Amino acid sequence: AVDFGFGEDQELLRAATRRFLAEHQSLADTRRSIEAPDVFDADLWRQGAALGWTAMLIPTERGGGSITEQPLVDLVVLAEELGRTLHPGPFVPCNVVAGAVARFGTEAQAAESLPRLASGEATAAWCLSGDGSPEPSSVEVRAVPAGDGGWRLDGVARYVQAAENASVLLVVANDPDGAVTSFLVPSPSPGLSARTLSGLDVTRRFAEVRFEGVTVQSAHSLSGGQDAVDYCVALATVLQSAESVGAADVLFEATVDYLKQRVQFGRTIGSFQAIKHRLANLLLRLEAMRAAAHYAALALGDDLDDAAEAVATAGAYVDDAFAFICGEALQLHGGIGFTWEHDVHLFTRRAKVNQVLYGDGAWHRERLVQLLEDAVAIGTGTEG
Amino acid sequence: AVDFGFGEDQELLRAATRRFLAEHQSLADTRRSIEAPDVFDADLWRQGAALGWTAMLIPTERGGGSITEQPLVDLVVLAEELGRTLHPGPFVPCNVVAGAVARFGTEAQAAESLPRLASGEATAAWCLSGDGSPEPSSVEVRAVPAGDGGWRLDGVARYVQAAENASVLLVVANDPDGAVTSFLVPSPSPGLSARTLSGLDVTRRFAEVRFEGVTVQSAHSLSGGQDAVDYCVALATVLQSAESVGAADVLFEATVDYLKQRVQFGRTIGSFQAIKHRLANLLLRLEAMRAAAHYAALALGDDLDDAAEAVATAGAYVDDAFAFICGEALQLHGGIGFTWEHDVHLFTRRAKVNQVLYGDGAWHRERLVQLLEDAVAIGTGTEG
Amino acid sequence: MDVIVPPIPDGYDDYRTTLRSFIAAHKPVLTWKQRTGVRVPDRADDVELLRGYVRALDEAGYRLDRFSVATVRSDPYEQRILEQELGAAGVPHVLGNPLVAGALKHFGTDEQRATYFPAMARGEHIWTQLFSEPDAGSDLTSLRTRATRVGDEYAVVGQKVWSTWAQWADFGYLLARTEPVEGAGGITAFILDMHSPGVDVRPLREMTGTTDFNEVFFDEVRIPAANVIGAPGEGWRVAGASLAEERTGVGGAGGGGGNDPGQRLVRLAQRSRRRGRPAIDDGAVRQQIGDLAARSRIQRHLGQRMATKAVKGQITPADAPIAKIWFSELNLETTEAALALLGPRSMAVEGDELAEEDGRWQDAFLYARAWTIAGGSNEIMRNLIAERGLGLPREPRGPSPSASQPQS
Amino acid sequence: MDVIVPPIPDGYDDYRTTLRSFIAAHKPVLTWKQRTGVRVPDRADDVELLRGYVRALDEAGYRLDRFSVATVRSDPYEQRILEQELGAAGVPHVLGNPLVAGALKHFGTDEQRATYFPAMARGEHIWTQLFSEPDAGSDLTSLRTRATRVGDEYAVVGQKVWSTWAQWADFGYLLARTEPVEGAGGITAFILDMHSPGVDVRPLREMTGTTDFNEVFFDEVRIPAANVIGAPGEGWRVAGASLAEERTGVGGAGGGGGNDPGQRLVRLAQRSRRRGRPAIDDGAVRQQIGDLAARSRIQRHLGQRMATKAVKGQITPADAPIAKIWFSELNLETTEAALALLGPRSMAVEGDELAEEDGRWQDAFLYARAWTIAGGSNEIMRNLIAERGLGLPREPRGPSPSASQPQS
Repeated sequence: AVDFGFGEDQELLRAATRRFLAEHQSLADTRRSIEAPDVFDADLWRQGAALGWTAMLIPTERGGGSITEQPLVDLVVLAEELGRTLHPGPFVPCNVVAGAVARFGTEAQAAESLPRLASGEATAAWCLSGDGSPEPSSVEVRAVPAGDGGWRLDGVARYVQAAENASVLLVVANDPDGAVTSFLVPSPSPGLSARTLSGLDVTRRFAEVRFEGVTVQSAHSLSGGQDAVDYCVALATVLQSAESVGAADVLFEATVDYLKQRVQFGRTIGSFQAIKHRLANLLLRLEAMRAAAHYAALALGDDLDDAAEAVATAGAYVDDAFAFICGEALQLHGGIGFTWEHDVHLFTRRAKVNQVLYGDGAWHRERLVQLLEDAVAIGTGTEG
Repeated sequence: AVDFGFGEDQELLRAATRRFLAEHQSLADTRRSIEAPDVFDADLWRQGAALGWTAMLIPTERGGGSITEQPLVDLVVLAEELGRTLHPGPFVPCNVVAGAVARFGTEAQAAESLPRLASGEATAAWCLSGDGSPEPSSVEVRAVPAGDGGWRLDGVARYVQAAENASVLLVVANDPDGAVTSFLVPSPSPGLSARTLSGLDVTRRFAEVRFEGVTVQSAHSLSGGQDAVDYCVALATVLQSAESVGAADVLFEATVDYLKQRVQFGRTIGSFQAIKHRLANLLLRLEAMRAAAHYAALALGDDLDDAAEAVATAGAYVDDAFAFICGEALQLHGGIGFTWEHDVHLFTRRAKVNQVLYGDGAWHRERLVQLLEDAVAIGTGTEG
Repeated sequence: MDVIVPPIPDGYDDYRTTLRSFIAAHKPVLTWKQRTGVRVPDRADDVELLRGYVRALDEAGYRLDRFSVATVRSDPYEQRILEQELGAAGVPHVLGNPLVAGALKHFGTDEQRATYFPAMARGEHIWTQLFSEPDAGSDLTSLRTRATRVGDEYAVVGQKVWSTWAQWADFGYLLARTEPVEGAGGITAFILDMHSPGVDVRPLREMTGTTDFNEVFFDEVRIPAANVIGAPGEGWRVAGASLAEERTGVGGAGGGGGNDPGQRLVRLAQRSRRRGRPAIDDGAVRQQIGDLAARSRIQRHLGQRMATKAVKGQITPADAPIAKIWFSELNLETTEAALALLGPRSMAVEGDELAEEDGRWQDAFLYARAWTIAGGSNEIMRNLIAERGLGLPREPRGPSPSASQPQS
Repeated sequence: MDVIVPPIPDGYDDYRTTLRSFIAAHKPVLTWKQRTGVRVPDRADDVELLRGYVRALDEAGYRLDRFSVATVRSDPYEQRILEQELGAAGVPHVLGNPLVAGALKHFGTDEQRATYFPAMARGEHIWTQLFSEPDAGSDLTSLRTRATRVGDEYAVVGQKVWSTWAQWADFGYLLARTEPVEGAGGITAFILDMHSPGVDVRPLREMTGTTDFNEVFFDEVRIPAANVIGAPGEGWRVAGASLAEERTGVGGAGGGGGNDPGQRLVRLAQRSRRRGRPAIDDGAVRQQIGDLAARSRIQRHLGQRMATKAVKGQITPADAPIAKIWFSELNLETTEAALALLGPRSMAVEGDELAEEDGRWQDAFLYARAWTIAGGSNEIMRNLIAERGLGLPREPRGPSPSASQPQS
């Protein structure tokens, strides 16, 4: 039976999350936090964790637990809600690292890091590459075997969210044979440093993370090699897509409301047909974003045959559409939308960064074409 | 002094051409001709030639003569007017061949072919390549030296306009050393055959032309090699752009008129703001098409420093915009525009073919980027 | 969430094999060339061959549930195999526009169903839909065709457009105004015998060069009162259900199936060349295919979302228009991309040896505007989304519909 | 046709060399960081330094004709060199919004010109433009700011927005309603002393994070009747000329010059990487740059066309809006393309060592909406094209402007 909606429990989760955020971390709170030295509020993060923000991909015996049999779909509900307030917290990296450890980590690693992530006591950051792209050739951290069976990491990872607060970093590194491995590096560690960037998205902090002879034990490496990295990229793409859906949704609603109120030439702006048609176009994109993000979560979480295509589709479409909606929302707000005090630029900045994080639209479109080429080569239709 | 308009004499030429076409070769006449076995009317073509349709690029002493010192701008006036009636005649190939012979031909060639082209007694066709693209690697006619100092041509040229009526073909061929040469081949010639295609543009005829051991004398080759081909491509791009401007202009006018008349929901459709804004967007593109085409004619004709960029700009923009205007015109006409009896599909078909003839938009955009790369490499700004 | 369609279990191979042989044995060889979209045979002898084929299927018990009067549903796996094999056969197995089936199912009388369903399933009755009018576009509330009650009959005067199959149709599913009031009230749905005196069907040649739509004129055409579907004045509700189905249908067409547009474009780009190299090697081509393929996948997901909302009773007035716009614009862009990939080769069309797939892409490009214009133009769809979906103010109407002149 | 600007003849090298040294010697070192667009210093000391620089230029005889009262035009080649060198200096040489100069030239009195032109040229008077209002957008016919005649003075009440330089301005070029009639009649243009009591300038921080525009409030501000430009009620004509100039100006900005957008993007693509290779090798990148570069060239040609039409008196109401839309949308798309080329690097902005060109592209992207919204939003421009250019029916207004509430 085709059921492309959320279940009752998921709707309860959504309502609870929305209530919590309205009270403790509304969009207005996000705006206030951007002038603070750090956008991260450890207390609030722990409260959020208590509501399950980092628990879904973590097994029950490690302090986690999902709402339904589809933990990734549960997470999509959370991501949408957090997106609505442009939540500044490390939701995506914490879940990516938790998911990676749960799937590719050892028992010891899981025991060490997952309970602390689940409780919100610790947060994680994900050091993907030197230029922020998921392209394997972009990895700029080198792992060289150290004498004691451990590894020595040197190099740099850039555009790493929330690195300064993280207790654990998941670091993608190349070994001398060119093989790629993900390491769990505790922070602080000797030789490890992070510099927070002056960033376009003022609601989040990203860092340049340097590794200068950072030593890690062999026991700190994840299995899976490139597969583990690909899984992380897929997780990040799905979660960020859902976040963008939530953000686009709230901005769209606000724009429609504004245009229903705002009077010009003696009429509400929303009564002008050219404006109405543009709003219709935005709803079209928003619904498409939603359909793409939801299906990607379902397919990745349930390991469907077309999971890779589904993730690439979300990556190819969602964030570009989010940025388009932001541009139109700004234009339709007119002068007021151009001011610093209005929220539309906060959405715009978030969208511009989501567009380029974890593979931009072009990267995912290319990926989708590669998958299509594979299907054509082996003669796989979607018949039957 | 900057003067980007047409002169008085050119406006007189425009008016005279428009009058002639209204009387003898209106859009309605074009429509009638499409059901005929051949769209070409030799009598009318001679009358047009008497009005200068093929004369501008031909020297006075060869029976030609331009209206002003800027023959290519004169030709743009004609091309726009012919475009307005979707004229089925071989205007572009005749002028391309005339221009090429005038510039790269010998005295004997000029004496032989130009007077007949100028008078309209003969028409010409241009055999550019095997796949219709101006890419040098697309040339599929091979020229092999024959014993008598002449050449033997073998191969095929496709998407050749009006080949069946032409008395002379300008054929681009590769010799065994890989050098490219343009040959003037009389038609008929032994070994030469043309097959008329079932074509998307029903107002013109295009052919596949085969060369099977066609012999031409050495005296029939043009100088200039690839430069001559490039010049022909540039000429064709400019003339076709101007034709597209004229066609787009008349279609746009007809669409605006229709929408001012047509009533739906008790209002003229043209009173709906969403429609108004779309028409505004079309005017924007139409004006841009015009500006691009006019400047390209000026720059190519006067050999300005940026002639290549100007032609690439017209090629990159004009025909794609024409096709866009056709699509919108059709949509805005609604059901009536979808019928065979309505003219909008004739414009659509013309536009789709102009988009891909003589280098499509992508080809010209690529060309423009190459020119920009050259400019960057030698540090040429547009300063000063 | 769950979108998994259960795979066909073991034990159905025989059914499929037998069916396949049956189709192979009975499938007619048509003179008519089939093309993409809702296309209609242009020769009477082909229509007769098709009627024979459909009758043979029916007699052999190969019946699709949607044209069945039986309330017992057939084996769903057999139904799925039947849909697959009939679709793969490459000739139509539904003759005419079947939209009326939904109307009769929900609003018809038992007698109507008993009369028309079996004849439809047998290919005996071909139906056409008589909704759109030249001046109303797809604004059904401003229909002008009138049906005036005269004793036990109605007398119909007016004109319809965009009717597929009307030139071969036995019956028409007609909407006409029975009360001279504005708007949705006063519209009634009828079963019209197309052979009635006063019915004048004029096939329209479209820009594709083919004849798939008709204008239909009514000059005092008589319809028995018993041929009303539902109650008089209820036509708006009857049509609403059908139209929603049509929009979903339009939205669903072209996606999925054996002809995934992404794969089609990849294959086309592998066969085409750009600047002397395979077009598939060009980054711009790859990006465009990636974009269209992603949107084609999203079309499927929009359909899954809408189906789910329908089941849960959460359909909004924006849903069907969104699906319709999404499909029709993506379809148009896909054909435009294909023509661009073909380059100058796109100049050679159907019947020419140089034409790719005998000109299917060019025909599909020209036909694409049927989807963006017919069945409610995309401009009307955007109005519906804005006004009924988002609650924005309605466009003011002009003084009154009768003040304007009918035109076509 | 002729678009050739005659090259500067020999014999002007000395002029250029001397000027260049003069500029080098007098050009102030500012704390303020300059950015693309119409940007305004954020520090009073920088403004004073700029006033000194402009005064020094003026005293040395380096004067641009457009701020001159003299009717004799200077040597055109010197003027061109002056424009070039002042432009290349990298600091502003025109302080404030000079739009009023055109108004005074055509509509001002000799006395007004004698008073304001020299002071403007010397950097002594900084001007701001007070046209746009929060509820009127760029629909000047619905201005609400009122100037009521009281003896020899007018008393002004109201509010303006989008005013650049207002926070440093000595004088304002004000449009206000002197007759309480609707529409264009009854609007008057004024010279307003910005230091008058009741003028309240509130700088606005924009989404760029910088402060380039202001709101200006008037609470019973007195203006001498002698400060009317032209005649009372003629403000619409006065402004019309100025605005057409501004739209042309906006349309002209960003094109040509030493910073050809096509070349800029090529250089950026050469420095950026995509999938491990130079981005310039990517076909999709090349196509996008080719498209933007072509449209950037067309922007110049649209300008040439418009200039020619102006000379011939053939300007239509669509021309300036077309130029404005073309420029502002191309500018926005160009910045978006640049951010896409930068990829994740676009996340690092001004002040960060990873930022490309110290974040100029991100700032330009954020600022780009000033061009699509201010000076008549592109939506208003499309209305103008459709209604005044194409003669399509006007949008109906609401009941009356006074029925709606002012809001911002």
